[in-house]
Amino acid sequence: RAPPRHGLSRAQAERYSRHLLLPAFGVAAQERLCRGSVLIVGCGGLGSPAAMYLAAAGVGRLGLVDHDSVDVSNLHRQVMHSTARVGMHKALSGRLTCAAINPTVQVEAHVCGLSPASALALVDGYDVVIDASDNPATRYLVSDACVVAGKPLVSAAAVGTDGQLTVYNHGPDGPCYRCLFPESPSPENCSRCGEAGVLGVVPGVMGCLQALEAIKLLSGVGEVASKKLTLFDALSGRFTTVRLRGRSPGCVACGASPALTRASLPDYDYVLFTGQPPDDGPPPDLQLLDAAARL
Amino acid sequence: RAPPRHGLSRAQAERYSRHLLLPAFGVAAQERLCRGSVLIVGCGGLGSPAAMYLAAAGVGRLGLVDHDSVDVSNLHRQVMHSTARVGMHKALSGRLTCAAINPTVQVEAHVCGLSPASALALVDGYDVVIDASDNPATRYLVSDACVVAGKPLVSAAAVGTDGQLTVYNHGPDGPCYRCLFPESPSPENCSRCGEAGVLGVVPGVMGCLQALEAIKLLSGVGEVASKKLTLFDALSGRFTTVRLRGRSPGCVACGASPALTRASLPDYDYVLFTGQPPDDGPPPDLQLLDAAARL
Amino acid sequence: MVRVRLEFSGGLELLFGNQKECEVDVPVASGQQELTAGHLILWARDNMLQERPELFVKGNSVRPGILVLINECDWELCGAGESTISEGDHVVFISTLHGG
Amino acid sequence: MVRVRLEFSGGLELLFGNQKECEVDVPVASGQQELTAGHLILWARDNMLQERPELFVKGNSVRPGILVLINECDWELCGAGESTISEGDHVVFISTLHGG
Ligand SMILES: [Zn+2]
Ligand SMILES: [Zn+2]
Repeated sequence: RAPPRHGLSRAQAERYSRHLLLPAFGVAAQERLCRGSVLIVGCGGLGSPAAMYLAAAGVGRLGLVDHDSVDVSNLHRQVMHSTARVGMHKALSGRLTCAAINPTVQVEAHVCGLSPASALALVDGYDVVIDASDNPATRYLVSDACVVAGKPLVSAAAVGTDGQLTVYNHGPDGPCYRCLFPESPSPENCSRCGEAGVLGVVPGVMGCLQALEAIKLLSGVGEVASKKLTLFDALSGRFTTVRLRGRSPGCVACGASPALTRASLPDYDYVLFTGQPPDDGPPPDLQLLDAAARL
Repeated sequence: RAPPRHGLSRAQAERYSRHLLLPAFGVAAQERLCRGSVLIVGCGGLGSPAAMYLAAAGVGRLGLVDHDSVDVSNLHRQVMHSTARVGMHKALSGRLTCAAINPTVQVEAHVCGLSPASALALVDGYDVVIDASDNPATRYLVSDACVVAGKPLVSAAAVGTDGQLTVYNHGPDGPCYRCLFPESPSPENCSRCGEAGVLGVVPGVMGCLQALEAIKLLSGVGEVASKKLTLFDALSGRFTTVRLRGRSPGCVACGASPALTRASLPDYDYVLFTGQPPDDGPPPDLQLLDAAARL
Repeated sequence: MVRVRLEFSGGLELLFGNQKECEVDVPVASGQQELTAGHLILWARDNMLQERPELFVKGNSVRPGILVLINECDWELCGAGESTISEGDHVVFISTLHGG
Repeated sequence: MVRVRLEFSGGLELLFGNQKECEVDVPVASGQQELTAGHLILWARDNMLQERPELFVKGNSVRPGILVLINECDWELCGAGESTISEGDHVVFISTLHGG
């Protein structure tokens, strides 16, 4: 047999054979995946499927960011963790799961979370960023860092029975998070899982869709969801896609004369800006017994 | 503290707290999940996320059906298996993963697959059935068994970059698989992953949506996708929902005078009817090297 | 009167009696020829909102974090508060989500 | 002539030159007042299909395993092959998938 005319090893050709057979994908797209890297900010409900499917798909290098450890109340939706790993750091648990699925992929655990001081160095090191975080302070920080570093950002969120997905900072006029939300919502306007609850499989769907967008960005195959917001209403099973504004010339992050720069970002006070700490809301025990009694 | 006024243990209330907080869900729905059971036919690309999310959500009893063992070419999409489990039976590997996520759920592995002789006994033992199989013979068999046993069937498929989802045999006039497809497609009309390839995250999305429909059926919350077909085009990121016909009075399975009954089903020849064995098409090696060279 | 199909999502429906969708007839503001999105917001606040108006409106527009979609389009693409709302239009108010 | 938006999916697009969507002008069959879905199928076979017609048509209808959707609706709900196709209608031919 003649040696293969491509950069995949025989083991890779076997592992990714179902991608190679795809007329729309093929060897060239798989090679781009294998050479690519993705930073996943948040190893929770969204980050679990996103990381697992990107590891399985053969993305060359994955970075998993979280500062938290596995809690039993995470396990109804965060399927890359297990009951035996309660108390383990989420980024480390995620690394174990991804490496078990695909040991040929390099998985880096970043256990200190994302801070204004560390964000740029982290984001600089990857081709694509996935926002799988759970609070507004982190969402503004990830977006700003992606704008400064020039990386596309696959953003999703899931609360209750609703999901949302879009790609920021992509293409000549794709908006960033601040173009859409120049002013931070007040804390009372923020729906978070720790307060409002979440149907576990909803972040499952949205995290898979994030993995898909990252695969499109790395492989160059398919239409990237830039300037489009996909809404998912799990109770009705309905997906809606709406058209979003383009980049805003006055945006403080991605506009013509940005206030947020490589120099200023590390000192930006995201807690002050959002009025909320970078976590998932009040501890659940406050409301849990009440809720459990509501039969 | 007063004892809780519900049937969940303190450990369950903690594990499922984010479901209990959900106004649309709450304790009663969670109790129904915990008392319910789901049979998942196929532990591959669809069955992986379906099983993991249903285990995580606390479905009381899960049955995992497969006759096959883990192959390295499965791992790009079948995320409940791992590289170390290549060669292990898929239903057993799936049971390990589901039990690790949620040891309070009972997981039963059925390692002989689904045959006409065994299908009814299996389907009788569960409340909801998920078709996560990969071939027409099994799809007709699962549907017929669900009609005879009176169980709703959450059906999905994924090939290439396309996905499809619907719920069969539900409600007063929901159609069965044969109502839609009374005549079997010829083998040349069947798109299967082993031949056409599949982008790994596409069954990820569809399997999550199957878990969601099973959760709706068990919990009584939300609108079940009966008489509706959801189409997913991964390359454009577009979901479309179309309206399907109701039950057909002349259907040989669910019609007014069915030919398929509890007595006749075990002897029905599904291989003859579909012209294809219950597997996923020709061995990939025939085409793989060609495909891999197509750069 | 302009008949509008309204939808609330992302948690906003909780402020509107847990109603996700409805059809309403909205009067044109006095002295105006057409219904604007800005007027629709104030009308919904005064006639439909069941609790905590401060979570829906700020000044004459929606609160930060709320997107307004007119016929599946970001209202910034058609004039924001000045957008004309016509008979049969579909207007969605959606709260951005932060959880994961 | 009736202008129809055609779509092929589930692998059927491979028979039509890997084209997923197109707009076509379809003549009404001679002696007929209106375009029917059945006639549209034969017209697509004769004018658009690039290979293996036996995978698209059987007799005067589509092959088993292919669903026909007219304006997001199963054609069985509006008359199957006898359904009238009007100017601007959206017709989808979709092959059912079996993989997982
Ligand atoms: Zn911007
Ligand atoms: Zn039937």
